[in-house]
This record gives sequence, C-alpha cells and structure tokens, in this order.
Amino acid sequence: MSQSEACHIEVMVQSADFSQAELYERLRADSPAIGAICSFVGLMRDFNQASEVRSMFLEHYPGMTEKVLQDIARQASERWQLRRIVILHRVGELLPSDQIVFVGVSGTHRGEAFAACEFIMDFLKTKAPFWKREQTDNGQRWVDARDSDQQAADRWR
Amino acid sequence: MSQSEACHIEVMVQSADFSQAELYERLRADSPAIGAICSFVGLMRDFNQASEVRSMFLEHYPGMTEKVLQDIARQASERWQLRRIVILHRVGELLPSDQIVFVGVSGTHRGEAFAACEFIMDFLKTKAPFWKREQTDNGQRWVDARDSDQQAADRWR
Amino acid sequence: MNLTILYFARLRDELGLGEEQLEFTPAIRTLGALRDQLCERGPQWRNSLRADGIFAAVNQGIADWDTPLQGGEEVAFFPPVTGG
Amino acid sequence: MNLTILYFARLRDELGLGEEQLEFTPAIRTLGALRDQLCERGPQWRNSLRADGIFAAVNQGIADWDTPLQGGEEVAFFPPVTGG
Repeated sequence: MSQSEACHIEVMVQSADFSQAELYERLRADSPAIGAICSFVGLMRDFNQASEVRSMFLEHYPGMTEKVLQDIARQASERWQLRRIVILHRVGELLPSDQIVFVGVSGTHRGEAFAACEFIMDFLKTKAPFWKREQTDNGQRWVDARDSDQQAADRWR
Repeated sequence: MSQSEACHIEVMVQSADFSQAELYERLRADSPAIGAICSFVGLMRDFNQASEVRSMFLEHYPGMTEKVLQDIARQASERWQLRRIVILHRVGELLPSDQIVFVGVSGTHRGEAFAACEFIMDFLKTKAPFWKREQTDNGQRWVDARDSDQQAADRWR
Repeated sequence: MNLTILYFARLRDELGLGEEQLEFTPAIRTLGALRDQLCERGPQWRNSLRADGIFAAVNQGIADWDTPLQGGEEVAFFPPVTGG
Repeated sequence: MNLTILYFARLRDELGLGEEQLEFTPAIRTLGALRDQLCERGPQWRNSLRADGIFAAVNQGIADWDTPLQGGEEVAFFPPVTGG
C-alpha cells in the first residue's frame, strides 16, 4: 500500500462513552494485509497532584479540535505506512475509571504501528485544544500542563 | 503501587481464537489507578516473501513457551510500573486475517504502557519458542527469522 | 468586519468572558497587536493574556503573534492544553 | 538416567525425528558434548545441529553450549523462533 492515500482516518469527539471493541474491529476491517494493530486507551484516574478527584470536566474548542486531530493523524500517515487510524476523544463530565481517549492504528509492521500510535498520543496531549477541570473535595481546579508531555512530543522532531 | 509485586500477569497459549474486547476488559478491571492501557494484536497476513500464503501452522514447545512468556512479562513488570499484563498467543492452524497474538499492559503512565507492550512483543518475537510453517501454492515452508526482529529486541539492552 | 474572539478554560474563568465581538481597526494589524490592545483593558487582562504558555489560534489554527489580521477572523486565546 | 531429547520445527523435519530417549554417559558432560555426539550420526545431523542460529534448551530454559548435563534432563534443539 502507498503511504498517505491508502490510509483511512477517522476522528471523533463526543461526550458518550465508547466501545473499545468496536473501534478495534474498525481497525481490523477488510484487509488481510494488516499484520499489526496497536491501540491505546487513556482512562481517568482518581488521584492527581496529591488529592482525590471526584469528577472531571473536559472542555474543548469545537471545530479546531477535529482539525488538529485530523492533522496529527495525517502527519502519522505520512511518516509511517498505516492502513487505518482511529482517534476518539471524549468531552464533558467524566468520572474516575471512565475512558477518556482511544487511539488505534493498523498497518503492516509492528514497529510502525507502535510508533504511530505513540506519536499521535504525544501530539494529541500537547496540540489538541482540550482542557481538564477537576472536581476535588477542595473545589474545582484546572489541570496544569505537564513538562513531561511536551518532552514526549519533542522526541519526534 | 510498588513495582513487581502489584503487577498481575496472565499468560495463555491456545488454539482457539480470542476476544480482544474481553482481554481489554481484564486489563481495565478493578482499578481507578489505571491511567493507560496499551495493547497490540498481531494478525496473519496473506502475503510473505513474494508469494501468497493460504494458511499457516504455528508450532510451539509446550511448557517452555509459557515459562518464557512469564519471564518476559516479569522482566517488563520489573522495568516499568504496571498493573496488569496479559499475553495470549495462538498455536495450530491459522488462516489469513486471523488474530495470532495479543499483548496488553495497563499502568499509571502512558509512556510506560507503550514501552512495556513493545518490549514484550520484541522479546516474544525473538525468545518465545514458536515456529510458523506457511502453506503456499508451491507447498509448505518454515518461516525464516528476521534480522529486524533481533534488532528490535537489541534496542532494549 | 468584526473579529470574533474566544477565551477558553482558565482564561475564560479569569476574564469572566467566553466570547466577544470586537470592531476591527487598522491598528490591529497582527495577533500580537490585538493582544496588546486587549491588555490595555486592565491588569487582569495583562496577567491572563501574557501568562506563560498562552496560545492563540486564528480561524482554528495555531498562530504566531506576528500573524496578520484583516478583520473577519475567529481568534481564540487559551492556556496550555491538557487533554488525552 | 536417560536424556529426553526433543527436536522442533525445521529441525524435526530435517532429522525425521521429534523426540528420543538417549542413555546418559559420562562423556556427555555438557550440552556441546551432547551435540558433538549427535553429529557423529552423519552429515544430515552435522548440517542440522550446527546450522546458524540453532538454539538448545535444558529443562525448558535456553542454555549455552557449555551448560553441564548430569542425566535426567529434557534437552531441546530448535531453529530460530518465528512467533508473534
């Protein structure tokens, strides 16, 4: 398969929960040329910066969010040989243990699938306009960006 | 969570197909401390070394296989902070598009989940006693080991 | 040819404002000039819009401070992103 | 105290043998000595057991050629692995 033209990209932003199984089946669909599927799910933890988190609100910039995620996926498809990319990010109110984000890629080779999936997550973390607000026993707070996320993205230059 | 003692390891070798969804749910089970789940599935391609593959037979060394996979998982659990590791590898007769192997890890941090999952796959590829025999229109042949797999494993030293 | 200006997350809370329309004038030649003009509204605006790591987007694409404006754009200001 | 010897995959096909019992003798001091003795069976054995990348395991663990044997072990010879 050639690089970007054969890669099918799907980007979804929604408040509803998602079925990891269903997204996995999309990655696997219709191609006996696929040898590798790597997928990542980010989940809400109940603990951050030394206090318990009761719930979280995920705000985003509708319109720009989808553009940025599409652009990150396109970059991945130009950098590695991939067959499909699926990105789904939730917004709105979330509770501990909830699924927040799914990124999955399918392709011919294992190493490319791992690299592309991690690349997309690292750029999603530092480029896509989402903001987390946590609800703790002491009130609400906006989550601070992490230097470690920027460093993770910088590795890909 | 402390390093190796809190990590739950499951290793399965079976001829039956598996449900990726069910294995994912095991990785996600019972812990609001999990923030990241990375999983990989290897699938059978219909093409290898310039000829079409009709089917494949996966032979293994019963007993040793499970020990090696357990050992690889244990090494990963000592190297990174992980909550659960699930490894499932199929044996016997397989057809194109069939799922061959599942490796999934859950843990607190994204980077650790990606690294551990890829580490396990790289060592599984070069250490676990499985052998593939392909059936093509020109007869049977044992699949050759790839230098690229050895190089992938060598990166982790 | 107004500008639509959006403020997100912590910035919106600090400024008490999520969206506004601003009349475009020739003095607003660049994104940086727009920010300078907004900062003249008072110390809270200066603190918020000049804080470390503040991003701006023009028509939903990340933009440098010297990006030219000509009126009609959607401009957004926001703090570092924290999704994923 | 026999040795159980297993041959896998391509090796089994080449040698026409998947498993055998071999009487342990003091000459078989190491895994390498066992291989040398098996190679005396003929050119096919030498070709197969001295091919590039042949592995051996003792009691289901990968072992170096100088691993000592004392009888009672399960020894396996196999080509490079190709799972995953």
